[in-house]
Amino acid sequence: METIPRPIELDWHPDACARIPYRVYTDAAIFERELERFFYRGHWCYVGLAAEIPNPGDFKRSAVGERGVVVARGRDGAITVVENRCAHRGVQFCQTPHGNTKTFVCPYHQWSYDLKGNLIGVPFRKGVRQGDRVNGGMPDDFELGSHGLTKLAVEVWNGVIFASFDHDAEPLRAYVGPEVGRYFERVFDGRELAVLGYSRQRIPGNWKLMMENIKDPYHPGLLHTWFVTFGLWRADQQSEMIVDERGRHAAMVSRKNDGGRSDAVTAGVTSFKENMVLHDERVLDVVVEPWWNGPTVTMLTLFPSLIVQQQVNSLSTRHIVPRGVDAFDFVWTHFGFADDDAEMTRRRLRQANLFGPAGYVSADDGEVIEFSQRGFAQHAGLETVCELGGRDRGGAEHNVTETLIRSMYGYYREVMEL
Amino acid sequence: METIPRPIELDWHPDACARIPYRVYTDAAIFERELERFFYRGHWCYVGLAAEIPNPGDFKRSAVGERGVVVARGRDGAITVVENRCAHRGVQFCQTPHGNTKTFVCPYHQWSYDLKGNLIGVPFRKGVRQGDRVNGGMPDDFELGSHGLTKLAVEVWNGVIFASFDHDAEPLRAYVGPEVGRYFERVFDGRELAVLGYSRQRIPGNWKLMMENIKDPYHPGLLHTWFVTFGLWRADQQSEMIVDERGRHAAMVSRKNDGGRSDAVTAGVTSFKENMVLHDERVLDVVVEPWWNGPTVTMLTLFPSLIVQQQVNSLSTRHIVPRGVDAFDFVWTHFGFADDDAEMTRRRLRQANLFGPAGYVSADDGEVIEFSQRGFAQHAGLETVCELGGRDRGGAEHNVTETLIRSMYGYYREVMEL
Amino acid sequence: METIPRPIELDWHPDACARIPYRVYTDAAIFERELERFFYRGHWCYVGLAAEIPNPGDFKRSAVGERGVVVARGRDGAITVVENRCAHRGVQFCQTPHGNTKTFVCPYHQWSYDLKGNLIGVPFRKGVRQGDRVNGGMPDDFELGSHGLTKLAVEVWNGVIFASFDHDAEPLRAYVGPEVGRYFERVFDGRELAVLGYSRQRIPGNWKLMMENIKDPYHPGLLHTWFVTFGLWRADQQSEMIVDERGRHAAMVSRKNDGGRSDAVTAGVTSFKENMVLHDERVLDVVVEPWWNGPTVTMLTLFPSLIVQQQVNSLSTRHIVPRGVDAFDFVWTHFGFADDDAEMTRRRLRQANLFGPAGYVSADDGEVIEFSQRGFAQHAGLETVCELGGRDRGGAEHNVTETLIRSMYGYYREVMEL
Amino acid sequence: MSAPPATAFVSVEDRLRVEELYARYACCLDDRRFEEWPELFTDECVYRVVPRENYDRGLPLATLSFESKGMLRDRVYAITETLFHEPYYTRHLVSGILVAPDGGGFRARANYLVVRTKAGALSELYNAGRYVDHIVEDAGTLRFKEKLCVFDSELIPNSLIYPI
Amino acid sequence: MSAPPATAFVSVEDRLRVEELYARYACCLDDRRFEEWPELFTDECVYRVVPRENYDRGLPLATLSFESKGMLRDRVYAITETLFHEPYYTRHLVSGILVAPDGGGFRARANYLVVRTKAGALSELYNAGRYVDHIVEDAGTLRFKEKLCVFDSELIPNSLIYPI
Amino acid sequence: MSAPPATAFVSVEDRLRVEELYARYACCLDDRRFEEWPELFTDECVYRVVPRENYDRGLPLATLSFESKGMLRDRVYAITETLFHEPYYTRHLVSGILVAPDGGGFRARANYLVVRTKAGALSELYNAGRYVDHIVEDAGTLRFKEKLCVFDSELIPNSLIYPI
Ligand code: FES
Ligand code: FES
Ligand code: FES
Ligand SMILES: [Fe+3]
Ligand SMILES: [Fe+3]
Ligand SMILES: [Fe+3]
Repeated sequence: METIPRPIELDWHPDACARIPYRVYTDAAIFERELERFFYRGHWCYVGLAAEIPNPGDFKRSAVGERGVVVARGRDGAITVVENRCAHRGVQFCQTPHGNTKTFVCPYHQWSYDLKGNLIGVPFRKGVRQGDRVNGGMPDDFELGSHGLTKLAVEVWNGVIFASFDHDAEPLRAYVGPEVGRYFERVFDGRELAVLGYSRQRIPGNWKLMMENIKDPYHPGLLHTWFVTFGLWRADQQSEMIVDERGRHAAMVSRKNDGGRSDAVTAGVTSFKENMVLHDERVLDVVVEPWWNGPTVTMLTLFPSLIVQQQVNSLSTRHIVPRGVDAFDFVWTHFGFADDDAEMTRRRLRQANLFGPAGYVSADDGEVIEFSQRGFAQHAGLETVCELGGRDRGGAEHNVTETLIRSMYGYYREVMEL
Repeated sequence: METIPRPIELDWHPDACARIPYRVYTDAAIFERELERFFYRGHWCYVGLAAEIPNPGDFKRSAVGERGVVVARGRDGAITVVENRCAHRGVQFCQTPHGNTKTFVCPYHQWSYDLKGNLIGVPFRKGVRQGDRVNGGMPDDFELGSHGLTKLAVEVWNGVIFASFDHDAEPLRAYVGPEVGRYFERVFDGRELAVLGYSRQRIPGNWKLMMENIKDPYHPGLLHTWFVTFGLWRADQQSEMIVDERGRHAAMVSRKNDGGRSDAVTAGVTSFKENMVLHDERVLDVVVEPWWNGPTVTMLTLFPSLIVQQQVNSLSTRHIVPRGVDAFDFVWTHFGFADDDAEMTRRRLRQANLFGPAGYVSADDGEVIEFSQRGFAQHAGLETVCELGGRDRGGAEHNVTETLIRSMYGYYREVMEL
Repeated sequence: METIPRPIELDWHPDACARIPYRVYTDAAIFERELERFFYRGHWCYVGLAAEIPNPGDFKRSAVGERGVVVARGRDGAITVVENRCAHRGVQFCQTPHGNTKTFVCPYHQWSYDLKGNLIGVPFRKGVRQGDRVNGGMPDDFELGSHGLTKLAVEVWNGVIFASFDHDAEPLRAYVGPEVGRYFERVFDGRELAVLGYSRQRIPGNWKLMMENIKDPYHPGLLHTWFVTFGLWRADQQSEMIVDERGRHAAMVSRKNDGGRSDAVTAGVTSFKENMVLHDERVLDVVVEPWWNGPTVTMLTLFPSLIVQQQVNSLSTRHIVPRGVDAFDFVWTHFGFADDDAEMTRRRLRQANLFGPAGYVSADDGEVIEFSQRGFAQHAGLETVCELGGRDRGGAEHNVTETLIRSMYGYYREVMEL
Repeated sequence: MSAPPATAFVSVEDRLRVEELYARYACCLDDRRFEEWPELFTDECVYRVVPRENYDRGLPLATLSFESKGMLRDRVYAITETLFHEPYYTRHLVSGILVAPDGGGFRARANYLVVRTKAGALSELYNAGRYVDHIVEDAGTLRFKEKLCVFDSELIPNSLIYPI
Repeated sequence: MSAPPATAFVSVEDRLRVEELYARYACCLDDRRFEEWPELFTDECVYRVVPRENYDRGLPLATLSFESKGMLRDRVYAITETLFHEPYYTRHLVSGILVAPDGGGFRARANYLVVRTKAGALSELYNAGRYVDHIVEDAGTLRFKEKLCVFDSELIPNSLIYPI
Repeated sequence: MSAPPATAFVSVEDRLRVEELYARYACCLDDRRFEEWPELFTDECVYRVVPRENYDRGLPLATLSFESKGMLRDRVYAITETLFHEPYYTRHLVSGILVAPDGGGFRARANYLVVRTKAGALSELYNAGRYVDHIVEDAGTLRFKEKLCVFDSELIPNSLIYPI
């Protein structure tokens, strides 16, 4: 049921991006504006991988913001994205998660569309002849051309599919920018991808909390025992925080070390387990891949809808699909490369135990996001404190900082006019 | 939790009833006004069949809009309808779906009412004598007469019970009008009815979508394989679309044919299954009943709450009970006639496999309504297109038209002032 | 999802406290104001018993209004109450219902607090040394002192813990007042308490309905068969209705009689079962305790969050935790005294069968509250009638009255400015 | 039906065979091997899905009412070919099986719960009720001669497509 | 109670008799034949419905605590005659029955789930937990000498009227 | 896996032993005796929790994928020591167990439902699916050599901490 959200009056001190009002996580009016300005206008959203629909006629259901879409590959091999909503009387016509088809047929009255979204058939459009008269049909001035599905702009970047309801959005590569794009192309360099499977979770927190989580290099070495103990991610590592010029996208780049005790970064850290040893270490059987060129982990946030993960040998895209102001679906697509050998595939699958809704270093991210949302709900008037590493924005040469979060909110305030 | 709905500003082009804004299906403020103006004022709503409460003292729970009511038969045989809400402190006092009683007693403080809703007893009204003093009790000016249950106006038309919170509503027959009333009396001609049982479903879509569904003769031959394949309902049939003068009520009248292939109406219709044969045809063992006088199917919509179905030998009333702007309960009461022989009763029950939440030609109506609601939720600003058979309103001599839907929205806009 | 509540315009006739608009039970805006003015400002709320956290370091989760709090006993034995919300980024840090700890550590970034809520540790506050440079850390002007948990004011009255977000609230004893305080100290006279266990229910009705229920001496002898039949509570008893000077708190005090037939109070009362006998009477094996000094039952309402029950040998506190405008959690803590012998403890536990979500005289209270809420939802514009014993406020020498409810709404209107 | 006589009169083997029939029934439906479903019934059979309300009040209307294996096959055709619907997974939990001998066969009843899961949505409690069945020996195996699904969940969440 | 010893020590027949007792228990409650419910207990018996929280913390309070068949009968009277409530259907699912011999009788435990359905409403997950029971031979049949229902669902959706 | 051959080939005793293994499995998890959980597996074992979507489409990704008792022990350490989460109760309901002999051991499948209850919250339907298992004799008792939990509930309500 739609309701009118509280009018937006935040007294948010100009450029105080180091303090974020709880209200931006709980206010329905703000959320509606976010959908409008981030998900439906001027931005590109992730909808899938080209490898998921390899053949002509293949399609899969996906989402842009709260709108269902269908991603399909036409007979010409071109990928198209249309909204999953019939032009006649609004039916969400596609109910199968994925498949192969020549046309989209709406079940209610069988209006049919080609994969590009053009209306190609309307039953009884010219009426039905009965004896000497013709019954009904659509008006003479009814034009198929003006009743197609809503078509989205599409860009495919090295196998990753992005779509936008806004056909005037700036080109995708410009939208992402060179700083972060460089790391995007480090993972997606055009090699053929091999989809390993999906994980899905519904997280009862505002969608931005997940963006923050992956722009927050402070928590991994503190919340995640495995990271700090085994040195996969901790404060004493050589890291780089990269951000695009507008502050919306980011890359957290780091290099694992050997873990173990360190007065600087493990003293008094309750999640650090000095004597922890695995009974079976195959889960952490890391093998360096040539294309890494150094970093063992790169976590990209492509605002507003995508996270790209490379954690040692585990790779995934993570799709953020908002579900109201206080929840979102988080869809993981794990992948490898078509030329991985069986050994490497097994390795990626084993390391997948660290990620997803049950993962050793990510199950608790969902938990803390849920607890944050509960905290915000308790006290409408307050604000979070994001002052680690100072109060300004931009990149950093280390991970002891919340600068990427501040950067995102700098951009956020600009677009949201808050 | 009550919330303030978005103020109603629809830019709905005057008399463009061939285009319906999604907003009317999703906006809480519009829904509140619908309840007020259609369900609680100036209209008659269905609450049950007299045959459900044959004996003095019989009662059943029912609903008018979102308000619970109790329908009862008094000692004098007269049928009364009262709101299920105690005048004292608001308790929904009746919790048994049906039964037989002399009075209604509220559990909380035992205020008691007769079946007409008059307050007849208030414990300790005159206080309680203790020694020489009298403790408490109601004030001297407290009048039983001014604290009865809310009574509804009631009209029983050939065994069908209608009620209204508005005692100034025009008489029921005038409200329905002669055009549709004629078909109402074709089914309900005063014969004694025999209730066969109930089906209940909760459909996650706006209540008007079900009214539209039964004012939409376009879809049956396209969505419902059984209709088009076995000729129970299709575009090449002799049909009549009847509407009352205000456009709110309607009758879809048609005559089955033999089905099978037809270039005009089955070519390219994916739901048509040319070679489909039933392994057991008893489900379609249709026998013509004398009172049909021709039509094999008549579907009546009595705005806003009732659908009356005659589909060959299957008969039912379908009660629409809204549950917020985006859902409604749909209560089916299947019936026959007291003088049906066992064979005819078995036939009606077998044909009931076509209807209800699992029915061969109605389970999918609920599904498409759910998908429509989802489509509307995706895109607040858009509108549906109802232009089959033109853009005007009124009846038709065929079923290749959406005129009945346009007619309903003509009336809707008038009353809703939208 | 937060939504803007309907602006508050009640036409509530000045000082007509004998009529209560349904709207106060269903309007989200009114509820928000109630939270603000009753639960978060100027009032004291119950959070637990000192006996639940007997040892230094013991803590338990509790709630004040809709805010989660943690109640703890410091090393010095002093009891503190803090909001369960991290000062950094809002995480509800405490997820275990009860336990023992030296500090509170937030899982997300390990900020740590002492039990008083003072921030005592922020990882990497001074940054992390890497080679010759120091990375990140908090700004130099960051003060631990200004980033503690939200601390509540606390008062412990003979073993019962109250807290307030408002440090300027009047002292607890003055807040409760002498009239009702006298009865509070009758049960809680400083003796050591023994916690027997918990019952929890979620009641789908507005929180005030439970306050009303325990300020309503009218219903027990009518709704509850056991009370009227066995004489535990009925209209012909010697009772006293006590209220504080502001009308918000109350004590219902009464003395059991032998039950049985009585023209005055059982005639026509359907819940009275003249011939009812228990197959096993141990459930009602009442033994008078010296400290009663007469009354067999005293039911206290300490507005807005606490009910204290003494029903013969059964004792409990009942904590009201609102869950939106139309529901609340009701948490029962049954207790006895440290010096009870095994026999008395068994007796209290047996009599506990009368209380709680399944209790012979309280399961139906939750039911009628649910039915009231449903009634209110049906008809926004109406009001309840609370005129038993007149239309004025204050105490009474008997129980045939709704004066305590009127008194509460007198106070309610004053504070709510409605 | 009130509770059947003690199953003591049923041999251990027979009891386990009945339990297995229930297990296979749930298994073929939850695996979506719908075409196997009619094979668990005798040619002449009754399958009815009945709201408890109608059952208790002696009203004859059923949500689904089939009287032959042919009708079951027609249903399978409908759910796979003709009834448009959003596909969903079902998961049947069955417990409290009571068995009593009856002529050559058995009378049995059991409690069931069906969980529904739609793609991309949370699992939901879909339909709960009891089976009241007549089971017979048929060509060396046990089959349902009569199967009644009396469901408590009278308010059906939109539609009921697959067998209960 | 930690898991009992292997049921291998219990004869197949006894195990099936225990299973049947559980089936009859659920059957009589879900069929609303409440008056039969006390008959499944011995005259001297214990029936307790306990929040897991109290059980785990060693707190003695129970939601319902009965100590004789008489008290069970008094409860039946209350739910049928004196406790005003909105009627609802229950549906008990029981699984994972573990049985161990104990003197003449048996110690048993099982997981249960109770689904609640109110008239005109959707079915809802109502109460989940475990049974921890003592079962004995009594006049040629098995009866509960002690039955503990330890429930996880500590936050009860309003009220608990019928036995678990 | 399509339904296994008739369990008639499995002795009554073996069938009951398999049922008991399932009961003990649920019992130790729901009682939170996590350290006992790995002991129900053989040293060389496979435990996988797999979304039905991946399973049906032949995609190898699992939500949890362990290949030795050591990995199971590492998981127990994680859920008790390292994975921060809001604690919750689980309740496993298992039914429709089908058993077929396989070499020295058994192939089995069953339907399961896991109910989750968090402190102070209502119980919720958490995860439903089927077990597809390989069970073997191991040191005189039955253990899981392979256990697959294929779950319908693809959209996990936030996190999955404890074993299914
Ligand atoms: S709604 Fe799609 S064809 Fe009519
Ligand atoms: S609320 Fe109905 S008698 Fe008091
Ligand atoms: S949110 Fe609590 S430490 Fe960061
Ligand atoms: Fe993380
Ligand atoms: Fe239809
Ligand atoms: Fe009461």
